[in-house]
Amino acid sequence: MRGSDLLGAPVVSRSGAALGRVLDVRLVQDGPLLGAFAAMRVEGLVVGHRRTSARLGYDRVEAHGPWLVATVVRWLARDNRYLPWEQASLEGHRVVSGLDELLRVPFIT
Amino acid sequence: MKGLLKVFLGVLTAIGGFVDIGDLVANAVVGARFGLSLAWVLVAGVVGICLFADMSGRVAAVTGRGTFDLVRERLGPRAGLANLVASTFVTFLTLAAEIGGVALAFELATSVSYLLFVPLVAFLVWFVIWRMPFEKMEQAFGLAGLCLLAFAVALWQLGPDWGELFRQASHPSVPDGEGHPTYWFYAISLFGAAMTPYEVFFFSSGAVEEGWTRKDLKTERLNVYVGFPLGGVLSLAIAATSALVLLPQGIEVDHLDQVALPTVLALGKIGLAVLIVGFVAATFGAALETALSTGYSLAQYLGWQWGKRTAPKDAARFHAVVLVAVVLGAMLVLTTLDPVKVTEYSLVFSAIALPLTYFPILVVANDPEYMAESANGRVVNALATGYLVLLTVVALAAIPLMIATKAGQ
Amino acid sequence: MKRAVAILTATLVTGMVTGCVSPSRTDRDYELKAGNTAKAVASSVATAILGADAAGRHKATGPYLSVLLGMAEKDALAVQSTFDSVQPPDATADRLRGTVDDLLGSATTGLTEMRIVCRRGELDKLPALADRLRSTLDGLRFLADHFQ
Amino acid sequence: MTGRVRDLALHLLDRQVVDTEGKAVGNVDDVELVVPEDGSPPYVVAILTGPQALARRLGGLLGQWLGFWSHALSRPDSSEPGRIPMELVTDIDTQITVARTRQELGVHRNEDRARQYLILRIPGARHARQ
Repeated sequence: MRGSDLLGAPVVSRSGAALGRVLDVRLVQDGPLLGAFAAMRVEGLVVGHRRTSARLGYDRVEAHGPWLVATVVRWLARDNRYLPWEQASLEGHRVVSGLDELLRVPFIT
Repeated sequence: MKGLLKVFLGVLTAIGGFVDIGDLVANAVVGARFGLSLAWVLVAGVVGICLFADMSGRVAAVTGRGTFDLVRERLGPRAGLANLVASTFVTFLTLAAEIGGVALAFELATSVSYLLFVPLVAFLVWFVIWRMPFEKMEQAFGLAGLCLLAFAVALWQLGPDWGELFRQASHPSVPDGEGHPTYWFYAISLFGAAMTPYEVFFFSSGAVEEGWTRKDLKTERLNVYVGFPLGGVLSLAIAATSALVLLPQGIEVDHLDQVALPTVLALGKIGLAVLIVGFVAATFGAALETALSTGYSLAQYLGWQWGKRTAPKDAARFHAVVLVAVVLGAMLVLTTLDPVKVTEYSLVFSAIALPLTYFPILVVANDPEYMAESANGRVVNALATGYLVLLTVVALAAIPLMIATKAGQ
Repeated sequence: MKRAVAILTATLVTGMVTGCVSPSRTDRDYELKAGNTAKAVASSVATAILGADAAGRHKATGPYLSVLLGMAEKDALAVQSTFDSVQPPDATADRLRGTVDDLLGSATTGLTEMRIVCRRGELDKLPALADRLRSTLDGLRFLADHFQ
Repeated sequence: MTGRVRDLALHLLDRQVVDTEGKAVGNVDDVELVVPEDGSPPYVVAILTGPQALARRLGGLLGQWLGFWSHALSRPDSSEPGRIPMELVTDIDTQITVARTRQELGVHRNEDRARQYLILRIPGARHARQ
């Protein structure tokens, strides 16, 4: 599987309601050892409708940016939600969510 | 003295941005038509480019990353590609124009048709990039470009009523016989030219070429605050000399020879000789800047090894792109397309590239993961946000105004 | 002699401006074109005169003046041929065309003479030739001012 | 024990990869994930680089166009993108460092071509001018 298979994939609930698309994939570096480092394993998916809102880096606590830009980007990202990987299953090109109500996106600290 | 030699990256960048062939003529056109009533645009442009060049240079010094690297990283591959296509097109058109510009300057010195010089100029541009060390290159062309200060000397020799000039500059108004759309078209052209994206591509990549680190942030700042205001002063001097000499005569500037006319009248043959050296240096410098920027932005978008510092065999695709750009540029000029007109139309593509270039710079210059304690301060951020809004407005207004005024005619 | 022609022209033109008021749509267009043409050629002539001034005071080199005068001539000829290709709508326009053509003719002839002399290296002769163009310049400016 | 948290698009994709000599290898155009049989979460095993990988991320007509050309140009070599196993990665920061030289990684065939057919034929290509 490639990263691009996950990014942009539609996310639906079990009842088939559209929840958005995968905007980013949250990784935690505690997987199996690969060389000197632990592998980065998938922890969850950031789900939303606006592609640019995730990759500008305003969902990190310490990123402040110019006030106006930060405010606008955070406003664009207001509907972004988080789907923990254990609640997600891949069906074809779609991601099916085990939760009907997604979680708030946790800040990366 | 050694410290002074370090400012030439900024000087060369600014000369390539402010007094390249298109701007040499545009500043004279504006002076001859609008007097100094558009001087405020130059001031706004200088402040804007200082802000963003400083950010891009700071990011380059701290992280070793060129600007286009950041563009792709923050905008993603698609929007990054849109910017790449638009800005490479502007940069390439400008490169073609500069090759023609150097040839036009040679024509002024010899009266031999500029077209005959084009192949020679193209070869020299490529050769300098291929063989001349980066520092030597920026010192040689930056220093020779200072010959354009002849415009300032000429202005002083013409003995203008300084109070009147200052009044014109500080109380902008649209002169009689000129329409508001034309005035605003030129305002946008000057502003866009001052902030043209290849300046930050070149400046930030040049910072990497020079191996600047966090320790060189002072040098970086010095480069920005010496280089770009100097470019602005040169532009103003050109506009002022033509406002004094050509405006009263109702002369519409179309050619490089007319740009030189006020200085020739004021300073004579020596002034002319110095000016031609300045023209050659500035247009040649701009040709180097644009040729390198084409390579820098493409290589950075695609993750290729780039730079003059490495042997060409280790940055093969980068050098191949530069070579191809120079050859194609020369061919474009040889079709007898007017080099000055070419730069006027590149404005359209510039408009798309402006916000897409400066937005990622602003975002990364604030990113603590990259910048740590060198991130932007509040004042810079407030100003830069204002400029970003302005740039977006300019980008949206540029194309309708260009069509409405038939590019300022 | 040329000065006399110019003064006569100017008087004629004034007469036309004040006397014949028939601003039909096409007529007005033609007048505007005439005005813009005059303005553009006036710019070329003024450039050449300034160049000749520099030559007279030994301030400019031969190659530079050669480029300057060559460009001025080329521009003026281009404008002239564009204007000549415009169809004058009526008899009034015909008269205007005649006036403009006279001025354009003396302008381009004068510019050509200057270019030839310059390329022969006889820079000293330029100021005298430039003086002969001044009346033409006045005529062109007059037209440009009235039909803008 | 929790490891460092990163977002794929924000921290990994589109970043510059450099080799042990500090030379550019390519961008992170995509990543390869392995899905373990036991149902535990997928993890990143390799960085993919080169136009074939980029084409898929661009998507649309543009992606197809790039994919077509990079495929056509890469023949008779494999049309798979360059692959750098995560075992070789020594640092992930604003750029990603790998513990091999560009030659050893062999992920930049087009660079080799540009060098072989154009650049090395011009005198002076072998020397850097500081």
